[in-house]
Amino acid sequence: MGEEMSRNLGAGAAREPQSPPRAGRVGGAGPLIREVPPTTWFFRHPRYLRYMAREITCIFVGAYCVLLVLGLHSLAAGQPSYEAFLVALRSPASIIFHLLALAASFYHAATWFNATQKAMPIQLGEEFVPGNLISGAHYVAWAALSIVILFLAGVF
Amino acid sequence: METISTDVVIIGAGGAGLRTAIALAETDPKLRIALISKVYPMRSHTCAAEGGAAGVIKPDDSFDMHFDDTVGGGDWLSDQDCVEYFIREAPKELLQLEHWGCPWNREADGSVAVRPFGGMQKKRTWFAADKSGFHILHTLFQTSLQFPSIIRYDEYYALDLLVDDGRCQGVTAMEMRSGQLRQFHAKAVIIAGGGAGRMFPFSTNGAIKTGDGMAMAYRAGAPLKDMEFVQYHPTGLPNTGSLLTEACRGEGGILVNKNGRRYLQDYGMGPETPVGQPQLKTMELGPRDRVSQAYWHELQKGNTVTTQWGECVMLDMRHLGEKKINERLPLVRELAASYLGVDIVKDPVPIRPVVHYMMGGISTNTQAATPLPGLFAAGECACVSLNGANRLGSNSLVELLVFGRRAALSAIEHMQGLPATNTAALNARAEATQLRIRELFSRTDGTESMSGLRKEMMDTMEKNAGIYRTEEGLQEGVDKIDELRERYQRVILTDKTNVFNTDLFQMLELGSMLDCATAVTVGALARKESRGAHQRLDYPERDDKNFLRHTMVYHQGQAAPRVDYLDVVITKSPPGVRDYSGDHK
Amino acid sequence: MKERLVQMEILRYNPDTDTEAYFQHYEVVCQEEWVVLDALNKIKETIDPTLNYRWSCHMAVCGSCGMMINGDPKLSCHTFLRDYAGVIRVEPLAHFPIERDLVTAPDDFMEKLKRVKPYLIPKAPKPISEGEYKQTPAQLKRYHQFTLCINCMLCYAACPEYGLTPKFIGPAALSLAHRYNQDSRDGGRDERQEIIASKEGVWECTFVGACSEVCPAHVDPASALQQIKIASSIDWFQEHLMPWGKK
Amino acid sequence: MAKSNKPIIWFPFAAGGTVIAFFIPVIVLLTFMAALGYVPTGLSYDSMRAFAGSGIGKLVIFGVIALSLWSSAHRLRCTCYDFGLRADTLVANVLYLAAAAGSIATAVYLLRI
Ligand SMILES: Cc1cc2nc3c(=O)[nH]c(=O)nc-3n(C[C@H](O)[C@H](O)[C@H](O)COP(=O)(O)OP(=O)(O)OC[C@H]3O[C@@H](n4cnc5c(N)ncnc54)[C@H](O)[C@@H]3O)c2cc1C
Ligand code: SF4
Ligand code: F3S
Ligand code: FES
Repeated sequence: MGEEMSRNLGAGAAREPQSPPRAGRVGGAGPLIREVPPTTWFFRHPRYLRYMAREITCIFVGAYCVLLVLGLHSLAAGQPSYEAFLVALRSPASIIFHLLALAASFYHAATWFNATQKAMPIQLGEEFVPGNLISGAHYVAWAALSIVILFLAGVF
Repeated sequence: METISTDVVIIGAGGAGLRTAIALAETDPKLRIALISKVYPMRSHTCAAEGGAAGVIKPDDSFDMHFDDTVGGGDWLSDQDCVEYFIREAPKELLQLEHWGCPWNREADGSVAVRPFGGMQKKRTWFAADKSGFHILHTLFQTSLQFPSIIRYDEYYALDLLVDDGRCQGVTAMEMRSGQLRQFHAKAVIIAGGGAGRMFPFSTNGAIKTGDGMAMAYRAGAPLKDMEFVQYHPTGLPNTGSLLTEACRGEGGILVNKNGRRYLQDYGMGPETPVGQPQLKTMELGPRDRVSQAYWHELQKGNTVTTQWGECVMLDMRHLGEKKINERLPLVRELAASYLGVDIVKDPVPIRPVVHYMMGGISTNTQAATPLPGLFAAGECACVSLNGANRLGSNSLVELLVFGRRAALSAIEHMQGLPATNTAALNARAEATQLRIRELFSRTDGTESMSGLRKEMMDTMEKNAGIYRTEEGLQEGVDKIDELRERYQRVILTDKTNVFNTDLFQMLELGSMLDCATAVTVGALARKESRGAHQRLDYPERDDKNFLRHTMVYHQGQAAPRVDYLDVVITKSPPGVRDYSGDHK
Repeated sequence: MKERLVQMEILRYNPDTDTEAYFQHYEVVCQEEWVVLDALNKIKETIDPTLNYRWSCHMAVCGSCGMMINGDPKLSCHTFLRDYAGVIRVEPLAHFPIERDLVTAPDDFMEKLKRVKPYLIPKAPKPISEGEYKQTPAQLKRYHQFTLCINCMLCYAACPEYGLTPKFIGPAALSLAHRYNQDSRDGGRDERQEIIASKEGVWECTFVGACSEVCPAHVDPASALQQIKIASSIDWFQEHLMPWGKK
Repeated sequence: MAKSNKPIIWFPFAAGGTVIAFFIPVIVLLTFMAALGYVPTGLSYDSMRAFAGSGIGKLVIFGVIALSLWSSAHRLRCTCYDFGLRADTLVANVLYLAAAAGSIATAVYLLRI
């Protein structure tokens, strides 16, 4: 079976039978609780892997924020230190980290925008605005904002 | 055996049982109410009802019209005092549901919307898309959760009524998860066990509709009334029997044969109405018995379409358009698509008549009381004589509510000043049940297979007690069911363990169905006329002189049942002609 | 009609006789258009009467026949054999105690359902004689989706957070609370918030979204739960930071 | 059962999630360009200094970093639980403190500019 199983001999407060009160059983061992394997459950179905992938983006985003704080520290310390920071960015490790952070942040953005239609449905008159329109609007705003920032940063 | 003492026991937690429980709890909060059901309440088959529930609410409608439709639709076999009470209570009950949160469809101004239904001359069917029964059941169930005095015994299988001193005082039931027997002692018992359509092979009924409640009352001495009236619904899926609601036709769907002809006009329901403009009480909006019978004639004429699922006619809804279909008939679209692979927006869907509803049941009066003191019944298992020989679509869901509540009030009245219970006598009765079950477990000479027996019963019912019936066929049916009942004593129970033993429950259900099947065939054989859903090829006319009466079948132990009759109550509408020709005003 | 030999592997457990659950292998001839439930019925009728499972309506509306089919929570009456090849593995719904074979004990769900007060608590009670509460089609539509729950518990079997933290009230019960909160006739939101905005309520949800993926009735519990979180957050800030805003 | 105070944590988490979605990808893109050797003019010492020196710049930088840190910390906390780490209170304390420390550092550096 490969899966942990344990018997429930009247334990498990949250799953105690409720009303009506039940008398003892006629022998036998009672219901079987198949425990969820706490560390490997997400291998059970691809949808859980997708979920875990989404959650794990936070590690890279978090780490990237730390990098930003470090950058800010160097900026506050004056030009030489800031220049050194920029140079340090060029290390291979940094490049690889950037690639991962880029992927993670895009994945996060996509899942986040897709979720907006669930979290904030909009009803106009009788009908609900189609969910894809809500998410789509977010994507458009995102693209516009990104272009503006790139422009302000002098990329174009 | 553990004894649970309570004030009222309700057997069945479908629409009828839940309505009863709420009425009891509301009327007298101090009552202890035991609600027993062999399935969790929301699994009860009321959830499958699609079309809606009839009640006069719109200004162009009137109680008199609802009365006339019901009495005429029932081919004058309805008790008119009962109909009178029913039509007046109906709108109140539906409004009550609205106040409890039922999501009825609405008009633009926020008032409740109504739709047309077969056999009704006005639009008066309240609906919640095509999941009306589902919403009614869940609204009732959820509402019932706020009453602490309703103690539910979910997944308890009720077995036998406890009768002592000429009164019903309780019931035995088995807790399905432990296999333990319990006895419930109460001052009043209300049966709301639902229908028995599973006697037949093609049925819109769920697996749980095995007539347990009817059989239980019957065995305890209460008569079953008008059991020969079995409603076929004209539009079921040919493979699973799943229902495509009458609202398909109410919204404008049409029925055509293999030549593309709208054949209903050939059977007194014409003249043909324009496609997409359904006209009340005409053509596709004729009553169910007539529409189902027309199928049978088409079948005889060779006008049906041969499909991989057998002979069918076609239900065409394409002209309704995708928007209307999605809004009003989403479930129908889903059912046809998944079980038949037909998209009703693009193609007509093959259908055939399937057994749908039992007009008959435990005999009750307008107070929902059976002739056995202390025993009340409501819902499909009861025959209060509202539906007569043919139920009009959308009257049944309201019947659950009106007579569910009525049963509660009657039970409370009955409980006043009762003599004390003779516990020892009840215990002795309960022992008998225990012995019966023990015998099943210890039986060693079993030779009959349960599924084999069940299949024979279904085939017999279909063949000998179907849409059209004859003397020889029915006699054969009566004999065959007799034989099956005898062989039932030798069925083998394969599974002899305690926990959730569905082998055992199916066996008990088969016993109930055989009891009901006896009443159906015996009643049908004795009724030498054609009326509503009971059509005899050898007696094609209605015979008001001899049969304007209810059939009452009494259990006689192992002997053949006794058939008796009870006069129909006529208050203001003498028997007339059922006219669905579109000529009426 | 095309027939096909279907192989099934079904988890068996009988507390009266077994100490462990085990898989039993069955081979049964089925029609191509059948659903998994039809195959189970045929097994019970012709091969093994001791196999146990729940079902009733065979039309995906009663909610009794939920089980894990190849690891996915499904209604067996609405899972088509044509969509499966090879051995079909059938197990009882995950995260619920197994009573026997494919029958699980739903007590926990039933208790939670009751706890969230899933009934109308009228904003302005009025007698029946005054007629219906007015509700426009738009107001109906606002909550209608969340009325469609058939209580099949597939979402509980799919939600890993429920599996890991059994105290979690869970997707269906919370969605039903939301259904009443969104109903224009209802005034019970404050009462329900005490339960659903609690720690065991909506806050255990990490928006896995599996509930909505498996829901056969298209209730979209994930959506309901995220809406509840936003509304509950707004409540909290109104109560704590803007005491003049609320109460 | 009482209402939970979770909104204090969850609301900034949700706000942070939105901020991350809208801002972080493009910011990563910018520093990635720098990492590849092409430093956009906006990332030069002078422009950055000017930007971080302005009131609005300080606010934007602080907002983005603090909210993103918070959001990531909270998500990581849940992820740890999902991975089977059951010492939730400890994990939460460590992560939220780390996020808070990062935010304070950000504020301090910004004030120094
Ligand atoms: C597919 C379909 C569509 C329909 N559509 C409509 C419609 O549109 N309009 C309309 O008016 N009517 C309709 N009907 C008819 C109507 O739905 C039923 O007549 C009605 O729901 C029956 O309700 P009930 O409460 O009597 O029984 P059910 O809802 O069937 O409930 C029976 C209850 O009894 C319990 N029970 C049975 N036996 C036992 C036992 N031995 N021990 C313990 N408990 C037991 C069951 O557990 C269950 O809780 C439809 C019926 C079907 C099948
Ligand atoms: S929300 Fe969906 S999956 Fe969950 S119980 Fe309700 S119908 Fe089933
Ligand atoms: S799967 Fe579970 S975590 Fe939330 S979104 Fe659904 S309840
Ligand atoms: S049998 Fe009713 S949902 Fe499957």
